[in-house]
Amino acid sequence: MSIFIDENTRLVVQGITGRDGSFHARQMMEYGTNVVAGVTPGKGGQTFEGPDGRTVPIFNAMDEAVASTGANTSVIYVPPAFAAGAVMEAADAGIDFVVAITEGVPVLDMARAHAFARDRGTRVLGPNCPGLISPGKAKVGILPGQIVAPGPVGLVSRSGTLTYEAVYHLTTAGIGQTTCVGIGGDPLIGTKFIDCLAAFKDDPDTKAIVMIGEIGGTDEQEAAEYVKENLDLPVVGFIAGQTAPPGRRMGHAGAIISGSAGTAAEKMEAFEANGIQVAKRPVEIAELIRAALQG
Amino acid sequence: MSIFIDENTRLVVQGITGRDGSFHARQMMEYGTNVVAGVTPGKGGQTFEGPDGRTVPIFNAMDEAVASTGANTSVIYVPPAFAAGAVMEAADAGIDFVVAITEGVPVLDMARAHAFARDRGTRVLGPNCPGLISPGKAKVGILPGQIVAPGPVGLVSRSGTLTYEAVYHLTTAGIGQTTCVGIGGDPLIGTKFIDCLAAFKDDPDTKAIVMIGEIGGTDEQEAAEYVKENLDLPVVGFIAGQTAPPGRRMGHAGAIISGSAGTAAEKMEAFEANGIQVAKRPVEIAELIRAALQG
Amino acid sequence: MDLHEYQAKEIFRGAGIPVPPGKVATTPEEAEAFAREFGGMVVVKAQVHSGGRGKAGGVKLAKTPEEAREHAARILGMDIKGLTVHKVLITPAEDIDTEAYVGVLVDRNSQAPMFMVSAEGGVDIEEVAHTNPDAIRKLTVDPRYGLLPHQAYWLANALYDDPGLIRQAQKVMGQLYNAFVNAGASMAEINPLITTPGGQVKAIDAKVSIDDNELFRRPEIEAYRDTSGEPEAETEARDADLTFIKLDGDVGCCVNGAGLAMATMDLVKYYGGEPANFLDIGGSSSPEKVVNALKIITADPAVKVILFNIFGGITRTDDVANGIVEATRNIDIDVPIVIRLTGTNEELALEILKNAGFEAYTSMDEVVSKAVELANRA
Amino acid sequence: MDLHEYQAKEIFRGAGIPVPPGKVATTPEEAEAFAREFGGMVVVKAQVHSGGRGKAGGVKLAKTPEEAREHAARILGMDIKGLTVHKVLITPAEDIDTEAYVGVLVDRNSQAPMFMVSAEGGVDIEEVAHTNPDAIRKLTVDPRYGLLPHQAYWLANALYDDPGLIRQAQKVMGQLYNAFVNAGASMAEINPLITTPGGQVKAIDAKVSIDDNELFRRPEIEAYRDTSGEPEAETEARDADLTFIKLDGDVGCCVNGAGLAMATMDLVKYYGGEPANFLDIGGSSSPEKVVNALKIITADPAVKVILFNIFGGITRTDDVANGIVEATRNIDIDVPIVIRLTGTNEELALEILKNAGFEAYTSMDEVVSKAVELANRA
Repeated sequence: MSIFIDENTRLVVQGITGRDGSFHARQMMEYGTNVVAGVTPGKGGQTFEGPDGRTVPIFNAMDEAVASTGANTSVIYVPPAFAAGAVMEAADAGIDFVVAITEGVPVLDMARAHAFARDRGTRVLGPNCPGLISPGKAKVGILPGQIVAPGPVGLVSRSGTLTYEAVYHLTTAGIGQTTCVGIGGDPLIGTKFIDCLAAFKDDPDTKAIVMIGEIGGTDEQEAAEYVKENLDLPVVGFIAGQTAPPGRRMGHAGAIISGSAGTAAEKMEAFEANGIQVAKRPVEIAELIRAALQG
Repeated sequence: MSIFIDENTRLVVQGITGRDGSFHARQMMEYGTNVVAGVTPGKGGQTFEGPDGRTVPIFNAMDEAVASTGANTSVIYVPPAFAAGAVMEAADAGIDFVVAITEGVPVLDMARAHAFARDRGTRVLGPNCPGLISPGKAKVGILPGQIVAPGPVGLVSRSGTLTYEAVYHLTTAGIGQTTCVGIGGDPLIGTKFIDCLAAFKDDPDTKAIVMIGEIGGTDEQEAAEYVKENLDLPVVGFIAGQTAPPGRRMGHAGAIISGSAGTAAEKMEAFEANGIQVAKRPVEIAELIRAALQG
Repeated sequence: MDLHEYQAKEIFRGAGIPVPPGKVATTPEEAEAFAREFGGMVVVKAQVHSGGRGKAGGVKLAKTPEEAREHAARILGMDIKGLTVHKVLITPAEDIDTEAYVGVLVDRNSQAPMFMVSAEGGVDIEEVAHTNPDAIRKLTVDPRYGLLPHQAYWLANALYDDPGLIRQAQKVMGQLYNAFVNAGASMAEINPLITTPGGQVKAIDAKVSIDDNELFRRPEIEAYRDTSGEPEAETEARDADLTFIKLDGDVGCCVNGAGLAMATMDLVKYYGGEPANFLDIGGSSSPEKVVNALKIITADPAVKVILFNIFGGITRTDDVANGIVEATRNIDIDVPIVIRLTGTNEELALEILKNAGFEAYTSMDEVVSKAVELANRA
Repeated sequence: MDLHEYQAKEIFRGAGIPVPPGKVATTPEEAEAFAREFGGMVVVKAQVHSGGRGKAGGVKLAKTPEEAREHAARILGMDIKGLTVHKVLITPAEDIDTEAYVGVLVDRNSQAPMFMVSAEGGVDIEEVAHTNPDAIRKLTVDPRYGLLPHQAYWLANALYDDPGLIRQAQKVMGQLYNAFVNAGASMAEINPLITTPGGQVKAIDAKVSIDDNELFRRPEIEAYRDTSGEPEAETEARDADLTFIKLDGDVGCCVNGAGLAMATMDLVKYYGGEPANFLDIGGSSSPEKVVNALKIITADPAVKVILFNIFGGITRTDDVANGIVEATRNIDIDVPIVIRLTGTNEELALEILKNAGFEAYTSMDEVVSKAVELANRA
């Protein structure tokens, strides 16, 4: 099994005719994701040319796409000014799970969009996230398909390339994954560590969890408490930003140490205090997981 | 029994130190309503002098009033600019039932306030309504207590003085009431005919219903269909405004015939088509009810 | 409060909606000058708070400035449904490809603003609703979020197939919603929203009604009020905080409460009479209000009898009785007055009235039939 | 983007918040002239994007215009936490009765704006949060409704007992929330919000951070950007669409992805080195970006080695390798470059690099320990 996406995922690509949208739509199709529709206003009725001669119908709006194709998931590649609106459009069309890849979405736009999605019971991943992949089943977003493999580890991370690093070590060590989720580095994200942990908990195939955090906020601390209270699985954690200076935004909008809050040290302590093994270097993640799975 | 208010009502008067609020607070206390608190920002800690030497504590805000007194109902006498805010404050403080007497509340203010109250599961009566009375138990609002009497008739009306007229005839004919509800004459009201009909349906003591409508909108038509489909009780209806010219607002903001919609004739037809007896004159209301109760 | 077309267009322009230019003329000479200024063909449009201007001859196309003057001369002073035209709007004539309808109003059922749009514009939307309801697309706007972009798109998509036109109309939807909210409107309408042969979307007529309850915080919109076309009595009544509507009959009605006032009018009709007015003196019936009400009713020469119908609930009827007595002392009234007072302190009130020589009743049916009898006899 | 106090105050004034007047001086003479204009005592305040101005001597009270000039002369050019002061704000000194704290920021947990207020103002709110958390009242604002009047009252009520002061502060809460939303802020703070002996509530300091993602639609706020105090390299990096932060070490880092960039810095430290910077070249590593990144890193004389760490996911690592080769041809670099490339097309990439004479690795630990070794040896 896996979480959030699998072989039953029927995906709409919002912004399928854009530079990023078209590139990644093809990548996702090549990986085997069931891409059933694309949406670009004004291009309804046209056809998107996928790999291997496969095609995807394009619609003007999400309601049309959902009505025509029975889509249940969407991924958003539209520009920042329109991304929050795209989330709301997807939620309004009855989409269960929206993955917002777009970076640079105004935070107050997302405050409204998250409220809207909550009102309609739609799960949002992101924005400003790399998406997720359930190896061998489906990938939604921009995570590279070639570095993952099916197996027993659930991975959740705030980062993109750092996730690749960790997954790469797992896969080359022969340890596959149920699902790898990049939750994104923005201050207001729709799906947090705890949501992923809860989903992994309900997934019988997930036997161990990797949690990759970074400076800023208290999500890792809360996730650590959740782990202690709710999970019987081994969890390995890593925190990026031990050398980050306070008050400076480290690339991700959410990766900022405010005063004394949100430091890597604080988060690593919280991990250890709640029974999460802490990797000091990325390469140790795979080592600790291997030991945990064997133990 | 009765609907919405009874001997368990614990009432806060919002705007208790104003001209209308203080007058009606005393009237309600004299009738026997359990007025447990008043609210006027900046006058917290003072005491309201009720009739017969009784006093009511005044609070600065609804949350304090509810926390201190266990109030479950509020009535609003604040000026129009603040009335929608007062509804939201009451809903936020956990009040179950808010009666908004204030006339002249901006309609778009109320659109937001109604949404807010719905979000919190708070019932709103009004705004711009005379309130309600459960004879012998409690009155909330401005309906005169001396013209009602306990008995088997539930009455719901969009009007104020026209309600007095109808109740007066009932009472002088020896027919008492379970509850008389004035739902108000605004376009956006929190409690409609159907809500009252559903409540009367669940009240075993209500044996017949009087429904007094007026021109404008389609609430009476929908209520008529509800009666046919859901009620076994006899219902007598009256519609004011048979001679009203189209396109002119007849006092109440909601009492306006738009084009061909919302006329008295249309509503009277809907009543008759759904088994509601139509009184041609106010005095006939009591006559028809008497016959219905005897039949 | 209804706005004039030119006022509604000012609001729409402020919100960014593409509205052709226009100037308001109060004389034929001004109309000619503005037409010359615009050049080309212009439309001369009566500015009056009434529908059906076109059918009444209040909207005319002028090929030349001279023709604009002639049309203006005919339209200014014209009576449209009882209202006198004092202003005309001069606006360049547009080439029209298609006409659509776009409106937003407060919807009772959903307790929220609701859009109605139709590709069948330029005609009465009620007519369309009646004959071809499927031609109308409706959308409720959640007031917690406002009009969302995909909703605006969905509305625009009901009007046009061309992506360029849809994009323009989508923008207009958002602008119209903002105008609606910011003006405190209860209704805002573009009919028609046209497309030009050049592919432009434009609003060439505009209708806005403001929620009266919003005016206290919008003095700039209150300033739009134009009472020049309406009966003087209604202006006076509004100034005196009374709700008054002039009707065609001869029984002058003075009632407390809107519902009871309507029911009283209906009962007048039931007994074979015709009400001269709707008049609600409201909850607190101070002597001053009674004086003002009597002044307004008696100013109508058609009134043959004055009918008071007062149900005292919280209001003490003896207060009202005193008000009536005091009021009639100061106004010279040559028609009979019949009064029904009931409710709180009615014995006292009836005593006061009888002592002052009035016919006083406690039954609504009695007093109304008496009033009708007096009116028909006069 | 952080705003200067005087800019934040302009925004607050625009929202109606009572803010005392102020003028910005760039020379001691100007400072003197403004002090004379205001009359009485003034405060001379360093305008710099850094906390702790007061402790650093950047805020001074002046009894006379001459004293204002002397203070300005000392403060202008001053270095506060690595930033140079180029402007001072001259503002009349206020009589202070009480000092409160009022702030609103975007809260991650509730996914909504959150107010924090405290009667203990004028000090670092983090300090208060630490020593006396009960002294802070917090309120989450539902973005669907905005700050409601009773919520503003509740916040104001945490600051004052006097109804008049509460009413003023309640108004300030609403104004601050509007300023926050309209500016696209991520944080807006009044510290302190004072009361005067005359019973007036006033904002005498102001701090606003704008969400960078909002700037594209707010050119008037983007125009507030003042890079004069920040390291030149950071300005250049922003113009080149790179995320760069200057640090104190000697290992220049160039990484794709923020998380990996942080992890790389951490690993430098782990192996006994010190990173010279944080630099994320982002997802699409065009040759131009690599050129700009190298220019910025090499401009720092402290850098003794340059470390590339690239994980090609969607990005093809051969593209990046070609970029590095091309870039180094055009820039004169006299420190060693070590490169780790892995992921998509890594064999090809390593081939390209080796042919161009670079030391290339596939393991992150290897490349970082090598870089540290080179830096420590240099």
